[in-house]
Amino acid sequence: MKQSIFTIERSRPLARDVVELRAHGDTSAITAPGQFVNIRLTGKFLRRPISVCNVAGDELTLIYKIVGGGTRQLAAMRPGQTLDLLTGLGNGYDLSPAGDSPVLLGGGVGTPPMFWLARELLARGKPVRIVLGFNTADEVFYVDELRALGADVTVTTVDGSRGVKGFVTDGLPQDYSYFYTCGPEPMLRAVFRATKTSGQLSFEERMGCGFGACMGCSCKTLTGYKRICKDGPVLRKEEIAWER
Amino acid sequence: MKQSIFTIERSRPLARDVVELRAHGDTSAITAPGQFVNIRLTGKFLRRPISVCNVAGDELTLIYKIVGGGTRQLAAMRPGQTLDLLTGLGNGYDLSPAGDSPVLLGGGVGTPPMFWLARELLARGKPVRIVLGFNTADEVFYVDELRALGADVTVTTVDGSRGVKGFVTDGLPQDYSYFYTCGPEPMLRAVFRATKTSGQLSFEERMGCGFGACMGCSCKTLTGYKRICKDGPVLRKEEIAWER
Amino acid sequence: MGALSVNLCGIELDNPVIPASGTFGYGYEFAELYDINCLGTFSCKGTTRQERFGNPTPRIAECSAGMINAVGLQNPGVDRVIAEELPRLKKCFHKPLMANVSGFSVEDYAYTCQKLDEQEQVGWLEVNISCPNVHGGGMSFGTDPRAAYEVIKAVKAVTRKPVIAKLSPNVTDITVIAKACEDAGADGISLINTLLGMRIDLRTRKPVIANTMGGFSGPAVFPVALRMVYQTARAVKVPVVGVGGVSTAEDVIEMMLAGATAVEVGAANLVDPFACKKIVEALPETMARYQIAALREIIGGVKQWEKT
Amino acid sequence: MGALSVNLCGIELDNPVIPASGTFGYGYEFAELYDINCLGTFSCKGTTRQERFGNPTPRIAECSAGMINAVGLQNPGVDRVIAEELPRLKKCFHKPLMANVSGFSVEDYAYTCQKLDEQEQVGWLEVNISCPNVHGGGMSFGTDPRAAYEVIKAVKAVTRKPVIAKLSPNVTDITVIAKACEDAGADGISLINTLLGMRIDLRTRKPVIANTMGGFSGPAVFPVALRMVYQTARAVKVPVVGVGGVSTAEDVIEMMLAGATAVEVGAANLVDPFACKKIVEALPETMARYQIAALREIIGGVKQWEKT
Repeated sequence: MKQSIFTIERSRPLARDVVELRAHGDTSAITAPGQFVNIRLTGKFLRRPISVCNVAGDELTLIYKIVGGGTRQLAAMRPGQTLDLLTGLGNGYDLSPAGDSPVLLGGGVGTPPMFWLARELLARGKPVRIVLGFNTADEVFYVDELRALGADVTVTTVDGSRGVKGFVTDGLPQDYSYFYTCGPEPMLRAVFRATKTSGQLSFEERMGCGFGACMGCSCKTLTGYKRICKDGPVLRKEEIAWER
Repeated sequence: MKQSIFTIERSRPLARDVVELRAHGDTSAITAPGQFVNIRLTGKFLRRPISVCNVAGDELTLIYKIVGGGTRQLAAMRPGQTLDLLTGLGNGYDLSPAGDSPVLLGGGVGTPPMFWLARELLARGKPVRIVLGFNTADEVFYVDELRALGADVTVTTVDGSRGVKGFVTDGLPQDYSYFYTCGPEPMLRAVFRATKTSGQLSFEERMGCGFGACMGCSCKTLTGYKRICKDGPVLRKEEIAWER
Repeated sequence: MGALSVNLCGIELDNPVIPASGTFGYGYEFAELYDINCLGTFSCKGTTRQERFGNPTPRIAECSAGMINAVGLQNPGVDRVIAEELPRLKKCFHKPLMANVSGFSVEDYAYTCQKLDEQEQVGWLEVNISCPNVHGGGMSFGTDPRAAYEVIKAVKAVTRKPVIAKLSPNVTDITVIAKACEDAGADGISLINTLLGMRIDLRTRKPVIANTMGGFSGPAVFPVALRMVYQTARAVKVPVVGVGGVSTAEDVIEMMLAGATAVEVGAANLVDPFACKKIVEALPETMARYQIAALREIIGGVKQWEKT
Repeated sequence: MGALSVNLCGIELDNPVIPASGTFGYGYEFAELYDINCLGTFSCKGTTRQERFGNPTPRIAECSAGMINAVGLQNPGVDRVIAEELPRLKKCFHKPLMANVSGFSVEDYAYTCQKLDEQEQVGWLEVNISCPNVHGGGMSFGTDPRAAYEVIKAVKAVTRKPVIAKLSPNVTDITVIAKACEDAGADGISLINTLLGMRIDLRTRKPVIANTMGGFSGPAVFPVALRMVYQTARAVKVPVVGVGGVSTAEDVIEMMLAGATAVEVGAANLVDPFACKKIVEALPETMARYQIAALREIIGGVKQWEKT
């Protein structure tokens, strides 16, 4: 973990209430896709955790949804303004067990971490299939960016207004070597049940510190108590304490 | 009273810890020298009251001393940034009893209100003598500006490093028709005792609202309880409940 | 009945927004700025039997997200309030007024409340029991259930209008005090009054407040106020007025979900004189954002987590 | 003896800055960021007799100038703390540690304190009496002077190291609890623990915290903490440790002027992991600004206003 000041380069809306933020600064502590940063905002007490979408040199890309006062304030910030970030938080995804045909499942704002993850897998010569789930067409984002990487992208929407009608799990391919997923808990539970292989799931929880000090985001796993912010946010399917 | 947004034009240091701020906005509620504005600062709860140094059209000049976090933050603000101000607060000085040879006595950051007051008196064809009191030469400010108006300015410093050695009262002329003063309470008490004529004194007190609602800055006078922010900050010598 | 209206002890309010006592004077300063009839009502400056100057200055201290005040109930006394303030107020405010009363003995409270109860402009009596009980050794009436009971009982005996007991938060169990007031006949409970706080000036090494300690209020106290409103609303049957750190329409709705029938806005008035007007104006759009058709329907509407 | 050093219950601290229990884990997360030996000491995660997972999530809520937490004393239990945490901590922290202990019965407290008292790394035992007393009907030990007395008495009977009683602020009169602890033999008093607070999510209409209410801390509570430190320091003879909303060197000095011998820093660690290091480094220049030659000389040094 590092605390450093980032300078905003660009902030642009991607979809309804979804914003892409590009900023540069010391990214050296960010080591794996699936990690997150914790952002301090003037007038807010707790930092706001946002998962890393991509890192290229000193350039960091974040995608977040405007859900409250903090994110609304962040969305109002302009290029040149600076952000106090804690970087390199969380374990991130482990790429080693991916196998030869991994599938990535992203739900809503669980999509961003899939970008860097896909890039890394493709760089290792693995074909990457991505299934994205949204409620409606106007929520969809980053499909072109992911295809531009060379990934095979399937879009699902609950109302069928774009792509396959249904949930992420309805876009799950016949066979795959391993899965990586990120999204809201109901979706994670569905993926947990629908997947036949092993995989890794990235969890969200309300956090205090974001670096393992306050025990604010603990959960019970089959391998003991875990802090989502420090021992997670990525957990292996095998350790998750859900009914199988 | 009006609540309006002012835009900073210029902010420059005048002396040790003393800053002159020039901003433009709706000055229509500011009707008399001796009034003050109440400034909202990000991250501070209570507004900061600062006396008006001058008003020219929509241009407002304030001079304040850096005494704590709030004023330090204000001093760090740059041209183009905006301020939320409550304007036209306080009664201000009454010019009618000035007579033909008024004397103005300003101590430290009690000096700024003397500028607009002198301008108004000079505009009414009255010769204006001003005595300014500071601790040391490096605290002195606005002498040239006041002389440029056409006022006769005497400077006193406690350590004699500039002008007359001593207090404001040591610079008091032989005879004068009336006095106007602003400064720290010990100086006001000294002026109260040293002056032979009637006059008006401007008081400072820690304020809550600044517009008469909270009773945070009340004082006892010979004419009843007064709110420094609303019934003051200017009180007539006759109503002040100090021993004569 | 509008979407914003609520019923407080039998009197209909156009909306639940009520400037809190001590932050709105007798209304004139604000009436110069906007038509204060846009408010549900307002709680006037705390009135006592005798005139009071209050505490020495400084009476005010800045804090993170709040302030401390130690005004000490400065007011002209009930007789002059009736002779001077109420007639003057009549010109700019045409709704039932909440008359806030303080005292230092049971007799004080009864005397002052009886006189104000007779005033046709007065809709409710808000009895501030946070004052020191001079006959009870200076300990606040509001921290002793028996003393609280006695005050409210005595006030109820000499008044006909709804009596709202305003509670101090500086107690171990707020519900004990609230129940004592309800048992004594209180028609409503308002809370919280200020938390006892203190600041020290590092330069002078003296307390910032001449009175050493004072009442802490502002957004900083909102979570404590909300918790006590929640506890009290579940402990008593009479309506609860939520007070403490409210400064936005969202805060008003959060207080009502916790159990408040109406909401008082205090310190916010001092930093933004238009705060209450802005809150009233922001309520409809804020209600829409959270799918609230009528405010009266969400009172105490907080849902519970299913135990895991 | 450095200008920053203070003596807390017979043990010299290089400086009065102490990360508060529950905001610093067992120190490792912070030891990765800086040498935590720059601290006076730190108060480790609250330890109980048995392992605890704590409360369901969400356990955290944002507030103005503060936060609410309802972690619920998650910890591995005293045996594993001794077997695993202390040896691991030994590698990165070489000063006497403040061991924070919680319990749900008098026996719990005594059992856990006795075991930790035997650990050579432990310098002080900080006994958190804010927990519900399961045998006493769930009411907090810290809100009942008799229960507080019993806990401290029992702990003192089985320990040799200085015992510091950590008090809850959710009481009518903090000095009554503080005196009860002193009478029971407490060597010091630390306060305040968190204020009981609550927030509601307007979208879900549920409490933000799954446990409904939680402990409110952060700069927002500083004026209440300072007031209680002031009251307690004048009521007891043993040293007082000031806790609550401290986030700057100025806050540390203000707490010491109010009567604190040492100062704990809590929530600030969670938003700025370097907070304590920055405070320690800022102390010398801040002392110079306020003409303070040695911190130990300003303890309780607040001056009084002459009565007018």
